[in-house]
Amino acid sequence: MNSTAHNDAEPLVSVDGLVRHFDVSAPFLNRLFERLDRSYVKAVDGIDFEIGRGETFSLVGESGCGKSTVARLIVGLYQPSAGSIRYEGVEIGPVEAAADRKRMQPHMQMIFQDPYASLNPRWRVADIVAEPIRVRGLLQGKPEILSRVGDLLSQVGLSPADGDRYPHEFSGGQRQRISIARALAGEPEFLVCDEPTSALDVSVQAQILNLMKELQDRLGLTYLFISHDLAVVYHVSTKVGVMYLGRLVEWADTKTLFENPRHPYTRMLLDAIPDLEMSGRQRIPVAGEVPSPINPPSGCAFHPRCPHAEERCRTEAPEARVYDGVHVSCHAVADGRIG
Amino acid sequence: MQGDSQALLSVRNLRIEFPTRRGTLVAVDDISFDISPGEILGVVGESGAGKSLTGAAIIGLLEPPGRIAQGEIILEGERIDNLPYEAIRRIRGRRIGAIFQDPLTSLNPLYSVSRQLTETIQTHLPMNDKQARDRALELLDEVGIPGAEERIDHYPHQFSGGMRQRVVIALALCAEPRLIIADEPTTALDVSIQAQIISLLKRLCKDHGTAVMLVTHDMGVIAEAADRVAVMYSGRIAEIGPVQEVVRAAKHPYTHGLMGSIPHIGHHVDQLTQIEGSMPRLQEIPPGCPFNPRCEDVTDRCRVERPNLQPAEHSEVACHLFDGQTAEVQVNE
Amino acid sequence: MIAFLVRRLLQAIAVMAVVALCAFFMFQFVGDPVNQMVAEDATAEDREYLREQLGLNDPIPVQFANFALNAARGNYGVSYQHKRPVSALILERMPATLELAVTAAIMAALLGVPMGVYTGLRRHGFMSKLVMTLSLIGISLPTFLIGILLIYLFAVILGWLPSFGRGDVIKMGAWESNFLSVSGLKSIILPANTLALFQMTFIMRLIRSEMLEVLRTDFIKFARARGLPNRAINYGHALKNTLVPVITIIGLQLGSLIAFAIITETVFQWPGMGQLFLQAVQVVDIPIMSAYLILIAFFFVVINLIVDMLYYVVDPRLRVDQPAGGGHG
Amino acid sequence: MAEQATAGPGPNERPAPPQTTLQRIWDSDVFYSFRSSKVTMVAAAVTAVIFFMAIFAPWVAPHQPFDVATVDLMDAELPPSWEAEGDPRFLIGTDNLGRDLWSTILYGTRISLTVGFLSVIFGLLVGVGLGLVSGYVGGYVDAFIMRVAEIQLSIPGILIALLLAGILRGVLSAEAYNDAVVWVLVLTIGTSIWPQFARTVRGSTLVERNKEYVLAARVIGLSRFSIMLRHVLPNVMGPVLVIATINLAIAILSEATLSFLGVGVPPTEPSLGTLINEGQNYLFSGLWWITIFPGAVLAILVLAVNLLGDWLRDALNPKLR
Repeated sequence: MNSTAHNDAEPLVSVDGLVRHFDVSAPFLNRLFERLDRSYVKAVDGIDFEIGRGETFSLVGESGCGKSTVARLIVGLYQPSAGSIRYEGVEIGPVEAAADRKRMQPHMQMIFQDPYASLNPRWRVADIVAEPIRVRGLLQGKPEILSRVGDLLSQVGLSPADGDRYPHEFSGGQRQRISIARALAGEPEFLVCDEPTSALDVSVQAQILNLMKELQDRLGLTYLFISHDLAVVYHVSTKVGVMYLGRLVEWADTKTLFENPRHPYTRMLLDAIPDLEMSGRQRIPVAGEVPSPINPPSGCAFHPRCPHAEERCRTEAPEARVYDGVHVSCHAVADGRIG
Repeated sequence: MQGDSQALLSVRNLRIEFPTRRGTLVAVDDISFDISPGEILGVVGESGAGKSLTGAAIIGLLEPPGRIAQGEIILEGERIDNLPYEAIRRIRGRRIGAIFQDPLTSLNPLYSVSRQLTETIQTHLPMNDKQARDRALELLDEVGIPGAEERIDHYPHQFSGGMRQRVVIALALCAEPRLIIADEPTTALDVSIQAQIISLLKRLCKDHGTAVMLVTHDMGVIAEAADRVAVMYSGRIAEIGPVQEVVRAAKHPYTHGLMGSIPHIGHHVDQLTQIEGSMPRLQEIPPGCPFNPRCEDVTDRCRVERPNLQPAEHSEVACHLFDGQTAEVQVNE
Repeated sequence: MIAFLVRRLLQAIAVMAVVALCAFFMFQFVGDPVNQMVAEDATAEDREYLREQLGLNDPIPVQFANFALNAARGNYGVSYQHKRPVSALILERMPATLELAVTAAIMAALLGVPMGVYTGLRRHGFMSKLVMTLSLIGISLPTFLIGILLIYLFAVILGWLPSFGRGDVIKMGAWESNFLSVSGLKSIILPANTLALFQMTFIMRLIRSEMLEVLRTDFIKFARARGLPNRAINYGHALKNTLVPVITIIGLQLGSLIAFAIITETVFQWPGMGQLFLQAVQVVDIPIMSAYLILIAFFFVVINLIVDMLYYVVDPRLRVDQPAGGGHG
Repeated sequence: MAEQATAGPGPNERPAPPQTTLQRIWDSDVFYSFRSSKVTMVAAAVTAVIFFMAIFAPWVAPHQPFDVATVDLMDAELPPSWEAEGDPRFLIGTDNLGRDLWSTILYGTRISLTVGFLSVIFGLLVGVGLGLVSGYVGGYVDAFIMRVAEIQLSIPGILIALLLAGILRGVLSAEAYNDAVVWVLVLTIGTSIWPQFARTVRGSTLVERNKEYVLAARVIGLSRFSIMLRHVLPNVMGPVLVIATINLAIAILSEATLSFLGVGVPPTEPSLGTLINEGQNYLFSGLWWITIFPGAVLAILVLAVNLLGDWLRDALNPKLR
């Protein structure tokens, strides 16, 4: 872990006006003959947030809201169309380019969703876990690397002897542990976790969540946690951001957000979760579906589904405003119509 | 537990096997349950517990080499697991409908929705083209597709995910079956759409008196929709009973652990309750109670003797802790 | 739709241009056309005069433009070997090849498609296994060997059918046909069978594997769960979904029939374009080789365009341009 | 490590002890499907025998068919030894030049196999390389490579081979052509099969490229080249193996066909195709063995290789099981 003096108040990661558009235009001739314009998926359309050291910041939202794109932008798998990502105050570009990215990259690692696709099936587990050590040249010599791999495997609850096996010999939960061991091998301080438990069964999900929490406490890790499951997010996070169609509609402390959701979309999401308590509460059925991010609604993208929408919401995109530490982008909240 | 006479569907000692080169795998092992008319039975379990196979066996769509090795499936008093192909085909769609997980792949991309609907209607009901189309329109209307008149001639790719699942439900309802097997009907959908589809299913069942076997891994969906729930583990039923009782006061140590491992909004805990290990692969199911290696209350007896379902309060539980008298249980606790 | 067609047309033109370029370079770099055309004792002036006449001293791009223009007009120069215009030679021989290829194609499709469907549906049946085994033998026997064996059996041993040539052909205008005389009909049996056999096994195996692929999909499973009769599932839902790949491959196969005709024509001494081409290759008769290349490429491009248009008929996902509607409500 | 995580897997999860590589192969599904298919085992045995005899032809063959000193024209056109006029020295007879047919076939198979193997290796190297680059790099590079492959695929291989052979005949002198004929055949046949490799590898690469293990390698900071070579390549080799096997059969057939058509191996050092071509002329005079035996060997060889290819395709494609 690098020991440069940080200002504790300074966020570890800060994201400013981050935008990522994907060009999905029809081929040139179609545009010519069918009078189509270029079209873009506005996967991430201008979002800002900060992650403090040691925090778990979660991004939550329905499929296609752009949460995974944010994760990939931060680890440099995509290049931002606009905006900046700063790590310890240093602006970083994509993985394969800028020198700053190269310098900061080792501090971050990623854990992926699909435990079956995230490990190379042709490699032994020991080689998989050792890869970051070899690539970064953290240790020299086969025995040193092997013993470090053994340590890492023990840390995630596997046995050092498992290094000789191939991924297909493990269950989904065990594979996810191997993924975590690989991520830890690079000695990161910041872990980006893209739906790390959504492919797992609930009982295994609990094991992985517990493991992640334990590692965080022990190694002082900072997490960016991507999920569509509000209950999981509630359990793991210190702060939560809610995304809708490429925008961050609300972000706040976990407790505040869940106890007192302000944005109508956050309220709707919370309302849609099946009620395990069976309190018999009357739920308002949620109307409509998420529109296509290629052609999002004008103004506030949520207005077609919003019970509080009025004329202004259809034309003008709301700015994020801060209310008692809660960042909300909503005209109705701003006008005090709801809140 | 209902008597056979009232049950719409009754599964008796069902056993499903997969012959492989390393021996025969028992994917579903001696399970029995009933579904009453109009009832929603949730079947919950982790992947590989055998819940989907049970559904497939009931409609006679087990994929070879899987086969029913033992047991009976009785629909309205008639045994259907040993029927010839043509007879079971007539039951499918007519008396038992089905809904699958992924609405994207469930519909034939080359045919319009109207063609797929009318084809199914005319297979089972004596209707001419006009009548079939009218019925198709009614169905689309009923499952909440706005502008059915216009959208009926569209192709599946022109519908969104949630709308497609509504079309799939309409297809399952074509001939007003008494029972619908819904295999993970909401898993591929977003939370907000999930809620819509569940409430639609519930409404339709209430209106038509259709029973549903709702197969899912999502306890939340079960809690929301089901009347009774069967919890499956390693091809067996661990616990079956009214949903309130199973969710709030789980008896089987597995169900108990499972409920504890689900995070809840509003109850902050530092660590989730966790069941060590994971469900054994089919070829590694231990003798005795399949849950014994992960169970905290394991006894020597659990390692040799398989527990059978026995009544406990309003539920039935397959656990030696609940053997015989209820009194003993209380002593143990 | 228009955009799609225009793009395909542009691609077709690009392909033809590339092929023409290849053919042109054959002229440029393989042998000296002047040497082929003048007498042994021609003087240097004669040669130079001919060079000038042929435009061989022009800049390369100009030469290529002339070449392409001539090719488009059907003017491919004079064969070194036959000393006759290539276009005339090819036109003369085209009917023989086309009759052979079309007969074989029809036989292959008529037998191959139903057999493919059958073996796909009854994967584990005895007949299916038998047919599959036979088909594997079919694709393992080289075409020329099949031809030789057929000749040996039906011409040499049994003496039922002629072993070579077209028999009596009857002229209808410029077209000489096999189908109007008994000996012509008898003559085409062996070569057409030879040519059809490989194509038939190929089509059959393709349709079988496509059927198997489609029968595994969820929508077929869902169709079964709705209780649709097998006939509707197999022939309505499954077969239609195999059409796109099958059309593609059959289209391509039509072209390869023309190429395989080279072998068949050689074995049966069938006086078609293939034989002409093969002789040209053996004596490096560049004008015929390049003309044949361009002709075949043109043939492929046309088939590909037809195939692309058939996609539109089959697949609604290509037909309808509207995006998926959200359906708010 | 002192702080062993509490979240350990249960005892029932522990898989069997690690196997040796040999055990792993023997126990693998692929090998099991081999062991359980008699047809495949026979095909493999036949292929092995033919390969062996071809490789060791100089030692296995009873005669030296290309040694002019040992060939006697008096022995020409002898039928197989079991026929009335047969000669016990020549098991399956002699050809029109008096060469022992059996020995000639062994040497011919050697040439056919050499050309077949080299062509496939050539097509494989070019095709896998271009396919990998095409799939992983994408963009214009991809578009260009794939257009070329498509155009070439739409023209039958045999036609391309014939054209290339014709052109090279024009460029090279007759002598140089005959000296280089094996390489010419390898080049022409290899050229006609590379697009299949390229397209398949590209397709698999596109799938693998977006799999999370490749993303993980990128996050770790591995270079593009290492990712392609160390991560993607091993995972796209399955279908390559299948195509290689099936194309070995096709390449052998192509060589035979080209030689039969007279643009392949010359009669002085004949391949199976050349032998069949030569023999064809004598078929009408009743000298059936000169054609039939080389034809049978060719057919059996190609059938065996095709059977292996079919098996491999099914064994590596778990969906079909």
